[in-house]
Amino acid sequence: MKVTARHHDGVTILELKGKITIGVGDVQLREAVTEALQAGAKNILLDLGAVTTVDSSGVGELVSTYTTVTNRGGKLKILNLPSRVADVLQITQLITVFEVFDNEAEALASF
Amino acid sequence: MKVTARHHDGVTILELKGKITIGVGDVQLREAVTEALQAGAKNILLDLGAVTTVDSSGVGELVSTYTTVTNRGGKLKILNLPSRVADVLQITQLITVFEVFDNEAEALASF
Amino acid sequence: MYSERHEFHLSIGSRFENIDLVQVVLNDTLEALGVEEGERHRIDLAVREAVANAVKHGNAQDPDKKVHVDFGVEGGTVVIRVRDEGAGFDPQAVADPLDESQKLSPDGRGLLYMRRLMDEVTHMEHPAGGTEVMLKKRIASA
Amino acid sequence: MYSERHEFHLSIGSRFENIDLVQVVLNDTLEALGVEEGERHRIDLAVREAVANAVKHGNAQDPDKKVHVDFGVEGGTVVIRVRDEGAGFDPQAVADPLDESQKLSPDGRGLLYMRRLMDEVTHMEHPAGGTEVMLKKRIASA
Ligand SMILES: Nc1ncnc2c1ncn2[C@@H]1O[C@H](COP(=O)(O)OP(=O)(O)O)[C@@H](O)[C@H]1O
Ligand SMILES: Nc1ncnc2c1ncn2[C@@H]1O[C@H](COP(=O)(O)OP(=O)(O)O)[C@@H](O)[C@H]1O
Repeated sequence: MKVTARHHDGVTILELKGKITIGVGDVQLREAVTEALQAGAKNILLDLGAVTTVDSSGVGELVSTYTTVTNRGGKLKILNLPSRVADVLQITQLITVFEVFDNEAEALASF
Repeated sequence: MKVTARHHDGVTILELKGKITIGVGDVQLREAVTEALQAGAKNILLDLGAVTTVDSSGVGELVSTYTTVTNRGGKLKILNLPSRVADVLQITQLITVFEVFDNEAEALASF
Repeated sequence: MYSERHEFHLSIGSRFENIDLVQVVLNDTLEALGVEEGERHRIDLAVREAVANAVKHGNAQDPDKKVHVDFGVEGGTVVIRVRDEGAGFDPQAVADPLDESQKLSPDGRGLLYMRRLMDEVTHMEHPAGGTEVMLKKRIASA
Repeated sequence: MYSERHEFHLSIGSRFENIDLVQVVLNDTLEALGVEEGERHRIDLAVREAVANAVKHGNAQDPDKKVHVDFGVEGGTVVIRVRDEGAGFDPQAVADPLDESQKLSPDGRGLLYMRRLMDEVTHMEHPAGGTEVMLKKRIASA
Protein backbone atom coordinates (compact mmCIF):
# COMPACT_ATOMS: atom_id res chain seq x y z
CA MET A 1 0.00 0.00 0.00
CA LYS A 2 1.11 3.56 -0.71
CA VAL A 3 -0.20 6.63 1.08
CA THR A 4 0.16 10.17 -0.22
CA ALA A 5 -0.98 13.12 1.91
CA ARG A 6 -2.24 16.45 0.58
CA HIS A 7 -3.85 19.40 2.34
CA HIS A 8 -6.67 21.52 1.10
CA ASP A 9 -8.73 24.12 2.98
CA GLY A 10 -8.08 22.56 6.38
CA VAL A 11 -8.81 19.03 5.18
CA THR A 12 -6.08 16.39 5.01
CA ILE A 13 -6.55 14.20 1.94
CA LEU A 14 -4.94 10.77 2.20
CA GLU A 15 -4.72 8.99 -1.13
CA LEU A 16 -4.37 5.24 -0.62
CA LYS A 17 -3.12 2.93 -3.33
CA GLY A 18 -3.02 -0.86 -3.28
CA LYS A 19 -4.12 -3.33 -0.61
CA ILE A 20 -5.39 -2.44 2.87
CA THR A 21 -4.79 -5.89 4.29
CA ILE A 22 -3.58 -7.47 7.50
CA GLY A 23 -0.10 -6.80 8.75
CA VAL A 24 0.92 -4.40 6.03
CA GLY A 25 -1.67 -2.05 4.50
CA ASP A 26 -3.70 -1.73 7.70
CA VAL A 27 -0.58 -0.70 9.65
CA GLN A 28 0.34 1.87 7.01
CA LEU A 29 -3.14 3.37 7.13
CA ARG A 30 -2.95 3.67 10.92
CA GLU A 31 0.48 5.29 10.72
CA ALA A 32 -0.62 7.79 8.09
CA VAL A 33 -3.68 8.79 10.10
CA THR A 34 -1.69 9.07 13.35
CA GLU A 35 0.86 11.24 11.59
CA ALA A 36 -1.83 13.51 10.15
CA LEU A 37 -3.50 13.90 13.56
CA GLN A 38 -0.18 14.64 15.22
CA ALA A 39 0.46 17.30 12.59
CA GLY A 40 -2.78 18.92 13.72
CA ALA A 41 -5.27 17.57 11.19
CA LYS A 42 -8.89 17.48 12.28
CA ASN A 43 -10.80 16.56 9.16
CA ILE A 44 -9.62 13.70 6.95
CA LEU A 45 -10.74 12.69 3.48
CA LEU A 46 -9.63 9.17 2.49
CA ASP A 47 -9.32 8.73 -1.26
CA LEU A 48 -9.81 5.00 -1.84
CA GLY A 49 -10.00 5.22 -5.65
CA ALA A 50 -6.81 3.25 -6.19
CA VAL A 51 -7.41 0.63 -3.50
CA THR A 52 -7.66 -2.88 -4.93
CA THR A 53 -8.33 -5.07 -1.90
CA VAL A 54 -9.59 -4.49 1.62
CA ASP A 55 -9.80 -7.41 4.04
CA SER A 56 -11.50 -7.49 7.46
CA SER A 57 -8.39 -5.98 9.08
CA GLY A 58 -8.51 -3.14 6.57
CA VAL A 59 -12.19 -2.64 7.31
CA GLY A 60 -11.37 -2.65 11.03
CA GLU A 61 -8.74 -0.01 10.47
CA LEU A 62 -11.16 2.16 8.50
CA VAL A 63 -13.62 1.89 11.38
CA SER A 64 -10.92 2.70 13.97
CA THR A 65 -9.87 5.72 11.95
CA TYR A 66 -13.47 6.85 11.79
CA THR A 67 -13.87 6.50 15.57
CA THR A 68 -10.58 8.24 16.40
CA VAL A 69 -11.24 11.20 14.12
CA THR A 70 -14.84 11.56 15.30
CA ASN A 71 -13.87 11.33 18.99
CA ARG A 72 -11.47 14.21 18.47
CA GLY A 73 -14.27 16.33 17.09
CA GLY A 74 -13.23 15.97 13.47
CA LYS A 75 -14.82 14.32 10.47
CA LEU A 76 -13.69 11.38 8.36
CA LYS A 77 -15.15 11.02 4.88
CA ILE A 78 -14.39 8.85 1.87
CA LEU A 79 -13.66 9.94 -1.69
CA ASN A 80 -13.98 7.42 -4.52
CA LEU A 81 -15.14 4.00 -3.39
CA PRO A 82 -14.30 1.17 -5.82
CA SER A 83 -17.19 -1.27 -6.11
CA ARG A 84 -15.13 -4.10 -4.64
CA VAL A 85 -14.46 -2.07 -1.52
CA ALA A 86 -18.10 -0.95 -1.40
CA ASP A 87 -19.15 -4.64 -1.50
CA VAL A 88 -16.95 -5.38 1.47
CA LEU A 89 -18.35 -2.47 3.51
CA GLN A 90 -21.84 -3.50 2.44
CA ILE A 91 -21.47 -7.02 3.81
CA THR A 92 -20.74 -5.74 7.29
CA GLN A 93 -23.36 -2.98 7.01
CA LEU A 94 -20.76 -0.25 7.37
CA ILE A 95 -21.57 1.46 4.10
CA THR A 96 -23.98 3.76 5.94
CA VAL A 97 -21.40 4.75 8.55
CA PHE A 98 -19.17 6.48 6.04
CA GLU A 99 -20.06 9.55 4.04
CA VAL A 100 -18.89 8.82 0.50
CA PHE A 101 -18.22 11.22 -2.41
CA ASP A 102 -17.06 10.71 -5.93
CA ASN A 103 -16.19 14.34 -6.56
CA GLU A 104 -13.32 15.90 -4.66
CA ALA A 105 -14.61 19.48 -4.74
CA GLU A 106 -17.97 18.40 -3.35
CA ALA A 107 -16.27 16.28 -0.71
CA LEU A 108 -14.09 19.19 0.40
CA ALA A 109 -17.02 21.61 0.44
CA SER A 110 -18.97 19.25 2.70
CA PHE A 111 -16.63 19.51 5.68
CA MET B 1 2.99 -18.86 -26.36
CA LYS B 2 1.59 -17.17 -29.43
CA VAL B 3 2.75 -17.81 -32.98
CA THR B 4 2.06 -15.48 -35.90
CA ALA B 5 3.08 -16.51 -39.41
CA ARG B 6 4.00 -14.12 -42.22
CA HIS B 7 5.48 -14.74 -45.64
CA HIS B 8 8.07 -12.68 -47.44
CA ASP B 9 10.05 -13.50 -50.59
CA GLY B 10 9.70 -17.25 -50.14
CA VAL B 11 10.62 -17.15 -46.47
CA THR B 12 8.09 -18.02 -43.76
CA ILE B 13 8.56 -15.76 -40.76
CA LEU B 14 7.23 -17.19 -37.51
CA GLU B 15 6.95 -14.62 -34.77
CA LEU B 16 6.91 -16.29 -31.35
CA LYS B 17 5.71 -14.53 -28.24
CA GLY B 18 5.87 -15.78 -24.64
CA LYS B 19 7.32 -18.98 -23.22
CA ILE B 20 8.72 -21.90 -25.23
CA THR B 21 8.49 -24.37 -22.38
CA ILE B 22 7.58 -28.00 -21.82
CA GLY B 23 4.12 -29.25 -22.66
CA VAL B 24 2.77 -26.00 -24.04
CA GLY B 25 5.07 -23.61 -25.92
CA ASP B 26 7.26 -26.39 -27.33
CA VAL B 27 4.20 -28.16 -28.75
CA GLN B 28 2.93 -24.94 -30.31
CA LEU B 29 6.29 -24.29 -31.95
CA ARG B 30 6.30 -27.82 -33.41
CA GLU B 31 2.75 -27.41 -34.72
CA ALA B 32 3.50 -24.04 -36.30
CA VAL B 33 6.58 -25.38 -38.05
CA THR B 34 4.78 -28.53 -39.22
CA GLU B 35 1.98 -26.41 -40.59
CA ALA B 36 4.40 -24.13 -42.43
CA LEU B 37 6.24 -27.10 -43.94
CA GLN B 38 2.98 -28.72 -45.00
CA ALA B 39 1.99 -25.45 -46.66
CA GLY B 40 5.15 -25.77 -48.73
CA ALA B 41 7.57 -23.58 -46.80
CA LYS B 42 11.26 -24.36 -47.23
CA ASN B 43 13.02 -21.52 -45.49
CA ILE B 44 11.96 -20.41 -42.05
CA LEU B 45 12.93 -17.36 -40.03
CA LEU B 46 12.04 -17.59 -36.34
CA ASP B 47 11.54 -14.21 -34.74
CA LEU B 48 12.28 -14.78 -31.04
CA GLY B 49 12.22 -11.09 -30.07
CA ALA B 50 9.16 -11.45 -27.84
CA VAL B 51 10.14 -14.76 -26.24
CA THR B 52 10.57 -14.46 -22.49
CA THR B 53 11.58 -17.96 -21.40
CA VAL B 54 12.99 -21.02 -23.14
CA ASP B 55 13.57 -24.20 -21.15
CA SER B 56 15.45 -27.33 -22.24
CA SER B 57 12.34 -28.65 -24.03
CA GLY B 58 12.10 -25.37 -25.90
CA VAL B 59 15.76 -25.63 -26.83
CA GLY B 60 15.16 -29.22 -27.93
CA GLU B 61 12.31 -28.08 -30.12
CA LEU B 62 14.45 -25.34 -31.68
CA VAL B 63 17.08 -27.96 -32.48
CA SER B 64 14.48 -30.38 -33.91
CA THR B 65 13.09 -27.61 -36.05
CA TYR B 66 16.58 -26.82 -37.29
CA THR B 67 17.22 -30.47 -38.16
CA THR B 68 13.88 -30.98 -39.89
CA VAL B 69 14.17 -27.85 -42.02
CA THR B 70 17.80 -28.56 -42.92
CA ASN B 71 17.07 -32.20 -43.82
CA ARG B 72 14.43 -31.00 -46.24
CA GLY B 73 17.00 -28.81 -47.98
CA GLY B 74 15.75 -25.58 -46.42
CA LYS B 75 17.29 -23.14 -44.00
CA LEU B 76 16.24 -22.13 -40.50
CA LYS B 77 17.52 -18.85 -39.13
CA ILE B 78 16.77 -16.73 -36.10
CA LEU B 79 15.76 -13.08 -35.98
CA ASN B 80 16.08 -11.16 -32.70
CA LEU B 81 17.57 -13.21 -29.90
CA PRO B 82 16.80 -11.84 -26.41
CA SER B 83 19.86 -12.08 -24.17
CA ARG B 84 18.11 -14.53 -21.83
CA VAL B 85 17.47 -16.91 -24.71
CA ALA B 86 21.01 -16.39 -26.01
CA ASP B 87 22.32 -17.34 -22.54
CA VAL B 88 20.38 -20.56 -22.65
CA LEU B 89 21.66 -21.48 -26.13
CA GLN B 90 25.15 -20.52 -25.00
CA ILE B 91 25.12 -22.94 -22.06
CA THR B 92 24.51 -25.92 -24.32
CA GLN B 93 26.88 -24.57 -26.99
CA LEU B 94 24.11 -24.26 -29.55
CA ILE B 95 24.60 -20.58 -30.18
CA THR B 96 26.94 -21.41 -33.08
CA VAL B 97 24.43 -23.78 -34.71
CA PHE B 98 21.94 -21.04 -35.43
CA GLU B 99 22.47 -18.11 -37.75
CA VAL B 100 21.16 -15.07 -35.88
CA PHE B 101 20.14 -11.64 -37.21
CA ASP B 102 18.83 -8.55 -35.57
CA ASN B 103 17.66 -6.89 -38.75
CA GLU B 104 14.79 -8.44 -40.68
CA ALA B 105 15.80 -7.15 -44.10
CA GLU B 106 19.29 -8.56 -43.69
CA ALA B 107 17.92 -11.84 -42.43
CA LEU B 108 15.59 -12.16 -45.43
CA ALA B 109 18.33 -11.21 -47.89
CA SER B 110 20.59 -13.93 -46.46
CA PHE B 111 18.40 -16.86 -47.53
CA MET C 1 -13.61 -27.79 -18.43
CA TYR C 2 -13.31 -28.31 -14.68
CA SER C 3 -10.98 -31.23 -14.56
CA GLU C 4 -10.37 -32.83 -11.19
CA ARG C 5 -6.68 -32.27 -11.71
CA HIS C 6 -6.40 -28.68 -10.60
CA GLU C 7 -5.11 -28.93 -7.11
CA PHE C 8 -2.23 -27.82 -4.97
CA HIS C 9 -1.06 -27.89 -1.39
CA LEU C 10 0.86 -24.97 0.01
CA SER C 11 2.43 -24.72 3.45
CA ILE C 12 3.68 -21.38 4.60
CA GLY C 13 5.32 -19.94 7.70
CA SER C 14 3.04 -17.94 10.00
CA ARG C 15 3.69 -14.49 8.59
CA PHE C 16 1.11 -12.09 7.25
CA GLU C 17 3.32 -11.35 4.24
CA ASN C 18 2.87 -14.96 3.13
CA ILE C 19 -0.85 -14.39 2.59
CA ASP C 20 0.08 -12.77 -0.72
CA LEU C 21 1.91 -15.94 -1.70
CA VAL C 22 -1.27 -17.93 -1.27
CA GLN C 23 -3.14 -15.30 -3.21
CA VAL C 24 -0.76 -15.48 -6.13
CA VAL C 25 -1.09 -19.28 -6.54
CA LEU C 26 -4.81 -19.21 -5.90
CA ASN C 27 -5.42 -16.51 -8.48
CA ASP C 28 -3.30 -18.30 -11.06
CA THR C 29 -5.16 -21.56 -10.47
CA LEU C 30 -8.63 -19.98 -10.58
CA GLU C 31 -7.67 -18.14 -13.75
CA ALA C 32 -6.62 -21.43 -15.36
CA LEU C 33 -10.04 -22.79 -14.38
CA GLY C 34 -11.70 -19.91 -16.23
CA VAL C 35 -13.10 -18.23 -13.11
CA GLU C 36 -13.83 -14.58 -13.86
CA GLU C 37 -12.08 -11.75 -12.06
CA GLY C 38 -14.83 -10.62 -9.68
CA GLU C 39 -15.39 -14.17 -8.51
CA ARG C 40 -11.64 -14.72 -8.14
CA HIS C 41 -11.51 -11.62 -5.96
CA ARG C 42 -14.29 -12.90 -3.67
CA ILE C 43 -12.62 -16.29 -3.25
CA ASP C 44 -9.30 -14.52 -2.68
CA LEU C 45 -10.82 -12.40 0.09
CA ALA C 46 -12.39 -15.38 1.85
CA VAL C 47 -9.12 -17.33 1.71
CA ARG C 48 -7.20 -14.28 2.96
CA GLU C 49 -9.47 -14.20 6.02
CA ALA C 50 -8.99 -17.90 6.68
CA VAL C 51 -5.21 -17.71 6.35
CA ALA C 52 -5.04 -14.50 8.41
CA ASN C 53 -6.96 -16.21 11.23
CA ALA C 54 -4.70 -19.26 11.01
CA VAL C 55 -1.59 -17.06 11.23
CA LYS C 56 -2.92 -14.72 13.92
CA HIS C 57 -5.28 -16.67 16.17
CA GLY C 58 -4.36 -20.27 15.35
CA ASN C 59 -0.57 -20.12 15.19
CA ALA C 60 -0.22 -16.84 17.12
CA GLN C 61 2.37 -15.80 14.53
CA ASP C 62 4.74 -18.46 15.81
CA PRO C 63 7.20 -18.71 12.93
CA ASP C 64 7.78 -22.41 13.55
CA LYS C 65 4.12 -23.21 13.02
CA LYS C 66 2.81 -23.63 9.51
CA VAL C 67 -0.41 -22.82 7.76
CA HIS C 68 -1.48 -25.50 5.30
CA VAL C 69 -3.62 -24.61 2.31
CA ASP C 70 -5.20 -27.31 0.14
CA PHE C 71 -6.92 -26.45 -3.09
CA GLY C 72 -9.09 -28.81 -5.09
CA VAL C 73 -12.02 -28.88 -7.50
CA GLU C 74 -14.75 -31.42 -6.91
CA GLY C 75 -17.43 -31.56 -9.58
CA GLY C 76 -17.60 -27.85 -10.37
CA THR C 77 -17.01 -26.77 -6.79
CA VAL C 78 -13.81 -25.19 -5.57
CA VAL C 79 -12.84 -26.62 -2.17
CA ILE C 80 -10.15 -24.87 -0.16
CA ARG C 81 -8.95 -26.14 3.20
CA VAL C 82 -6.91 -23.92 5.49
CA ARG C 83 -5.38 -25.62 8.51
CA ASP C 84 -3.34 -24.21 11.38
CA GLU C 85 -1.42 -25.75 14.28
CA GLY C 86 -3.24 -23.84 17.01
CA ALA C 87 -5.43 -24.69 19.98
CA GLY C 88 -8.76 -24.52 18.16
CA PHE C 89 -11.82 -22.41 19.07
CA ASP C 90 -15.58 -22.45 19.10
CA PRO C 91 -16.99 -20.49 16.16
CA GLN C 92 -20.42 -20.45 17.86
CA ALA C 93 -19.00 -18.42 20.74
CA VAL C 94 -17.88 -15.60 18.47
CA ALA C 95 -19.87 -12.36 18.74
CA ASP C 96 -22.05 -11.40 15.76
CA PRO C 97 -20.36 -8.45 14.05
CA LEU C 98 -23.74 -7.26 12.74
CA ASP C 99 -24.95 -6.77 16.29
CA GLU C 100 -25.36 -3.03 17.01
CA SER C 101 -22.88 -3.30 19.91
CA GLN C 102 -20.22 -4.63 17.54
CA LYS C 103 -20.82 -2.22 14.69
CA LEU C 104 -17.80 -0.02 15.35
CA SER C 105 -15.57 -2.79 16.67
CA PRO C 106 -12.08 -2.74 15.14
CA ASP C 107 -12.24 -6.51 14.54
CA GLY C 108 -14.40 -9.63 14.47
CA ARG C 109 -15.58 -9.53 10.84
CA GLY C 110 -13.45 -12.29 9.29
CA LEU C 111 -15.80 -15.26 9.77
CA LEU C 112 -18.72 -13.24 8.44
CA TYR C 113 -16.76 -12.32 5.30
CA MET C 114 -15.86 -15.94 4.66
CA ARG C 115 -19.49 -17.01 5.04
CA ARG C 116 -20.84 -14.27 2.78
CA LEU C 117 -18.20 -14.65 0.09
CA MET C 118 -18.32 -18.45 -0.16
CA ASP C 119 -21.21 -20.90 -0.50
CA GLU C 120 -20.19 -23.00 2.48
CA VAL C 121 -17.77 -22.53 5.36
CA THR C 122 -17.06 -25.26 7.89
CA HIS C 123 -14.73 -25.11 10.87
CA MET C 124 -13.50 -28.37 12.31
CA GLU C 125 -10.85 -29.63 14.62
CA HIS C 126 -8.20 -31.41 12.59
CA PRO C 127 -7.15 -34.90 13.75
CA ALA C 128 -3.55 -33.66 13.83
CA GLY C 129 -4.65 -30.77 16.09
CA GLY C 130 -5.39 -27.19 15.14
CA THR C 131 -8.31 -25.75 13.25
CA GLU C 132 -9.26 -26.60 9.69
CA VAL C 133 -11.58 -24.30 7.80
CA MET C 134 -13.17 -25.71 4.66
CA LEU C 135 -14.35 -23.12 2.14
CA LYS C 136 -16.55 -24.18 -0.78
CA LYS C 137 -17.75 -22.29 -3.80
CA ARG C 138 -19.51 -23.47 -6.93
CA ILE C 139 -17.90 -21.95 -9.96
CA ALA C 140 -19.78 -21.12 -13.11
CA SER C 141 -18.59 -22.84 -16.25
CA ALA C 142 -16.49 -20.41 -18.32
CA MET D 1 17.51 -8.90 4.97
CA TYR D 2 17.54 -12.63 4.32
CA SER D 3 15.47 -13.83 7.20
CA GLU D 4 15.19 -17.55 7.70
CA ARG D 5 11.43 -17.22 7.54
CA HIS D 6 10.95 -17.18 3.79
CA GLU D 7 9.89 -20.68 3.02
CA PHE D 8 7.08 -22.60 1.45
CA HIS D 9 6.11 -26.10 0.45
CA LEU D 10 4.08 -26.69 -2.64
CA SER D 11 2.69 -30.01 -3.87
CA ILE D 12 1.24 -30.15 -7.34
CA GLY D 13 -0.33 -32.77 -9.58
CA SER D 14 1.93 -34.15 -12.32
CA ARG D 15 0.94 -31.79 -15.11
CA PHE D 16 3.23 -29.57 -17.12
CA GLU D 17 0.80 -26.67 -16.74
CA ASN D 18 1.47 -26.69 -13.00
CA ILE D 19 5.08 -25.72 -13.58
CA ASP D 20 3.85 -22.16 -14.03
CA LEU D 21 2.22 -22.35 -10.59
CA VAL D 22 5.56 -23.13 -9.02
CA GLN D 23 7.12 -20.32 -11.01
CA VAL D 24 4.57 -17.80 -9.80
CA VAL D 25 5.18 -18.56 -6.09
CA LEU D 26 8.91 -18.84 -6.56
CA ASN D 27 9.16 -15.52 -8.34
CA ASP D 28 7.05 -13.80 -5.72
CA THR D 29 9.18 -15.22 -2.91
CA LEU D 30 12.49 -14.35 -4.58
CA GLU D 31 11.23 -10.85 -5.27
CA ALA D 32 10.32 -10.42 -1.59
CA LEU D 33 13.87 -11.50 -0.79
CA GLY D 34 15.22 -8.73 -3.02
CA VAL D 35 16.67 -11.06 -5.67
CA GLU D 36 17.08 -9.15 -8.94
CA GLU D 37 15.22 -10.13 -12.09
CA GLY D 38 18.01 -11.81 -14.06
CA GLU D 39 18.90 -13.96 -11.08
CA ARG D 40 15.23 -14.80 -10.48
CA HIS D 41 14.99 -15.92 -14.10
CA ARG D 42 17.99 -18.24 -13.76
CA ILE D 43 16.62 -19.82 -10.59
CA ASP D 44 13.21 -20.09 -12.27
CA LEU D 45 14.72 -21.94 -15.23
CA ALA D 46 16.62 -24.40 -13.04
CA VAL D 47 13.51 -25.14 -10.97
CA ARG D 48 11.44 -25.54 -14.15
CA GLU D 49 13.87 -28.21 -15.31
CA ALA D 50 13.72 -30.02 -11.98
CA VAL D 51 9.91 -29.95 -11.85
CA ALA D 52 9.62 -30.92 -15.54
CA ASN D 53 11.82 -33.97 -14.90
CA ALA D 54 9.80 -34.89 -11.82
CA VAL D 55 6.55 -34.67 -13.80
CA LYS D 56 7.86 -36.39 -16.93
CA HIS D 57 10.48 -38.94 -15.92
CA GLY D 58 9.79 -39.34 -12.20
CA ASN D 59 6.00 -39.45 -12.09
CA ALA D 60 5.50 -40.29 -15.78
CA GLN D 61 2.68 -37.70 -15.81
CA ASP D 62 0.61 -39.95 -13.54
CA PRO D 63 -2.01 -37.50 -12.27
CA ASP D 64 -2.23 -39.28 -8.91
CA LYS D 65 1.44 -38.72 -8.20
CA LYS D 66 2.57 -35.43 -6.78
CA VAL D 67 5.62 -33.26 -7.17
CA HIS D 68 6.75 -31.67 -3.92
CA VAL D 69 8.63 -28.40 -3.95
CA ASP D 70 10.28 -27.04 -0.79
CA PHE D 71 11.75 -23.58 -0.69
CA GLY D 72 13.96 -22.24 2.05
CA VAL D 73 16.75 -19.76 2.71
CA GLU D 74 19.69 -20.89 4.80
CA GLY D 75 22.19 -18.18 5.62
CA GLY D 76 22.04 -16.25 2.35
CA THR D 77 21.58 -19.37 0.22
CA VAL D 78 18.35 -20.30 -1.48
CA VAL D 79 17.70 -24.03 -1.14
CA ILE D 80 15.00 -25.62 -3.29
CA ARG D 81 14.12 -29.28 -3.07
CA VAL D 82 12.04 -30.94 -5.79
CA ARG D 83 10.82 -34.44 -5.03
CA ASP D 84 8.85 -36.89 -7.16
CA GLU D 85 7.24 -40.27 -6.50
CA GLY D 86 9.04 -42.10 -9.28
CA ALA D 87 11.47 -45.01 -9.50
CA GLY D 88 14.66 -42.96 -9.30
CA PHE D 89 17.59 -42.93 -11.74
CA ASP D 90 21.35 -42.66 -11.91
CA PRO D 91 22.43 -39.16 -12.94
CA GLN D 92 25.95 -40.49 -13.68
CA ALA D 93 24.54 -42.69 -16.41
CA VAL D 94 23.07 -39.77 -18.35
CA ALA D 95 24.83 -38.86 -21.61
CA ASP D 96 26.75 -35.56 -21.69
CA PRO D 97 24.74 -33.16 -23.85
CA LEU D 98 27.94 -31.29 -24.75
CA ASP D 99 29.33 -34.41 -26.40
CA GLU D 100 29.52 -33.91 -30.18
CA SER D 101 27.21 -36.93 -30.73
CA GLN D 102 24.51 -35.29 -28.58
CA LYS D 103 24.77 -31.81 -30.01
CA LEU D 104 21.63 -31.99 -32.14
CA SER D 105 19.70 -34.26 -29.80
CA PRO D 106 16.12 -33.09 -29.15
CA ASP D 107 16.55 -33.67 -25.40
CA GLY D 108 18.94 -34.40 -22.57
CA ARG D 109 19.88 -30.84 -21.57
CA GLY D 110 17.88 -30.40 -18.36
CA LEU D 111 20.46 -31.60 -15.83
CA LEU D 112 23.14 -29.47 -17.49
CA TYR D 113 20.94 -26.37 -17.26
CA MET D 114 20.28 -26.95 -13.58
CA ARG D 115 24.00 -27.35 -12.89
CA ARG D 116 25.00 -24.25 -14.84
CA LEU D 117 22.24 -22.03 -13.49
CA MET D 118 22.64 -22.96 -9.82
CA ASP D 119 25.69 -23.17 -7.55
CA GLU D 120 25.01 -26.71 -6.44
CA VAL D 121 22.72 -29.50 -7.66
CA THR D 122 22.39 -32.81 -5.82
CA HIS D 123 20.22 -35.77 -6.77
CA MET D 124 19.34 -38.24 -4.05
CA GLU D 125 16.95 -41.04 -3.43
CA HIS D 126 14.33 -39.86 -0.96
CA PRO D 127 13.62 -42.12 2.04
CA ALA D 128 9.95 -42.13 1.02
CA GLY D 129 10.95 -43.29 -2.49
CA GLY D 130 11.36 -41.21 -5.62
CA THR D 131 14.03 -38.72 -6.56
CA GLU D 132 14.82 -35.54 -4.69
CA VAL D 133 16.85 -32.85 -6.41
CA MET D 134 18.35 -30.19 -4.17
CA LEU D 135 19.19 -26.92 -5.90
CA LYS D 136 21.29 -24.30 -4.09
CA LYS D 137 22.16 -20.77 -5.00
CA ARG D 138 23.81 -18.02 -2.98
CA ILE D 139 21.92 -14.81 -3.40
CA ALA D 140 23.54 -11.39 -3.24
CA SER D 141 22.27 -9.06 -0.55
CA ALA D 142 19.90 -6.47 -2.09
N1 LIG E 1 -8.00 -20.45 13.24
C1 LIG E 1 -8.41 -19.95 14.42
N2 LIG E 1 -7.88 -20.42 15.59
C2 LIG E 1 -8.29 -19.93 16.79
N3 LIG E 1 -9.21 -18.98 16.94
C3 LIG E 1 -9.79 -18.46 15.83
C4 LIG E 1 -9.43 -18.92 14.52
N4 LIG E 1 -10.17 -18.25 13.63
C5 LIG E 1 -10.95 -17.42 14.33
N5 LIG E 1 -10.74 -17.53 15.66
C6 LIG E 1 -11.44 -16.81 16.75
O1 LIG E 1 -12.62 -16.26 16.22
C7 LIG E 1 -12.65 -14.85 16.43
C8 LIG E 1 -13.35 -14.16 15.29
O2 LIG E 1 -12.59 -14.28 14.11
P1 LIG E 1 -12.86 -13.29 12.92
O3 LIG E 1 -14.31 -13.21 12.68
O4 LIG E 1 -12.02 -13.70 11.77
O5 LIG E 1 -12.40 -11.85 13.45
P2 LIG E 1 -10.98 -11.30 13.92
O6 LIG E 1 -9.92 -12.18 13.34
O7 LIG E 1 -10.94 -9.91 13.41
O8 LIG E 1 -11.00 -11.35 15.43
C9 LIG E 1 -11.21 -14.45 16.62
O9 LIG E 1 -11.05 -13.27 17.36
C10 LIG E 1 -10.63 -15.66 17.31
O10 LIG E 1 -10.88 -15.58 18.69
N1 LIG F 1 13.26 -37.11 -11.59
C1 LIG F 1 13.71 -38.06 -12.46
N2 LIG F 1 13.27 -39.34 -12.35
C2 LIG F 1 13.70 -40.30 -13.20
N3 LIG F 1 14.58 -40.07 -14.20
C3 LIG F 1 15.06 -38.81 -14.38
C4 LIG F 1 14.65 -37.76 -13.51
N4 LIG F 1 15.30 -36.63 -13.91
C5 LIG F 1 16.05 -36.98 -14.97
N5 LIG F 1 15.94 -38.29 -15.26
C6 LIG F 1 16.65 -39.05 -16.32
O1 LIG F 1 17.76 -38.29 -16.74
C7 LIG F 1 17.70 -38.05 -18.14
C8 LIG F 1 18.26 -36.69 -18.48
O2 LIG F 1 17.44 -35.65 -17.96
P1 LIG F 1 17.56 -34.19 -18.56
O3 LIG F 1 19.01 -33.82 -18.62
O4 LIG F 1 16.71 -33.31 -17.76
O5 LIG F 1 17.04 -34.29 -20.05
P2 LIG F 1 15.61 -34.72 -20.64
O6 LIG F 1 14.61 -34.51 -19.57
O7 LIG F 1 15.44 -33.79 -21.79
O8 LIG F 1 15.74 -36.12 -21.08
C9 LIG F 1 16.23 -38.20 -18.51
O9 LIG F 1 16.04 -38.56 -19.84
C10 LIG F 1 15.79 -39.29 -17.55
O10 LIG F 1 16.11 -40.55 -18.05
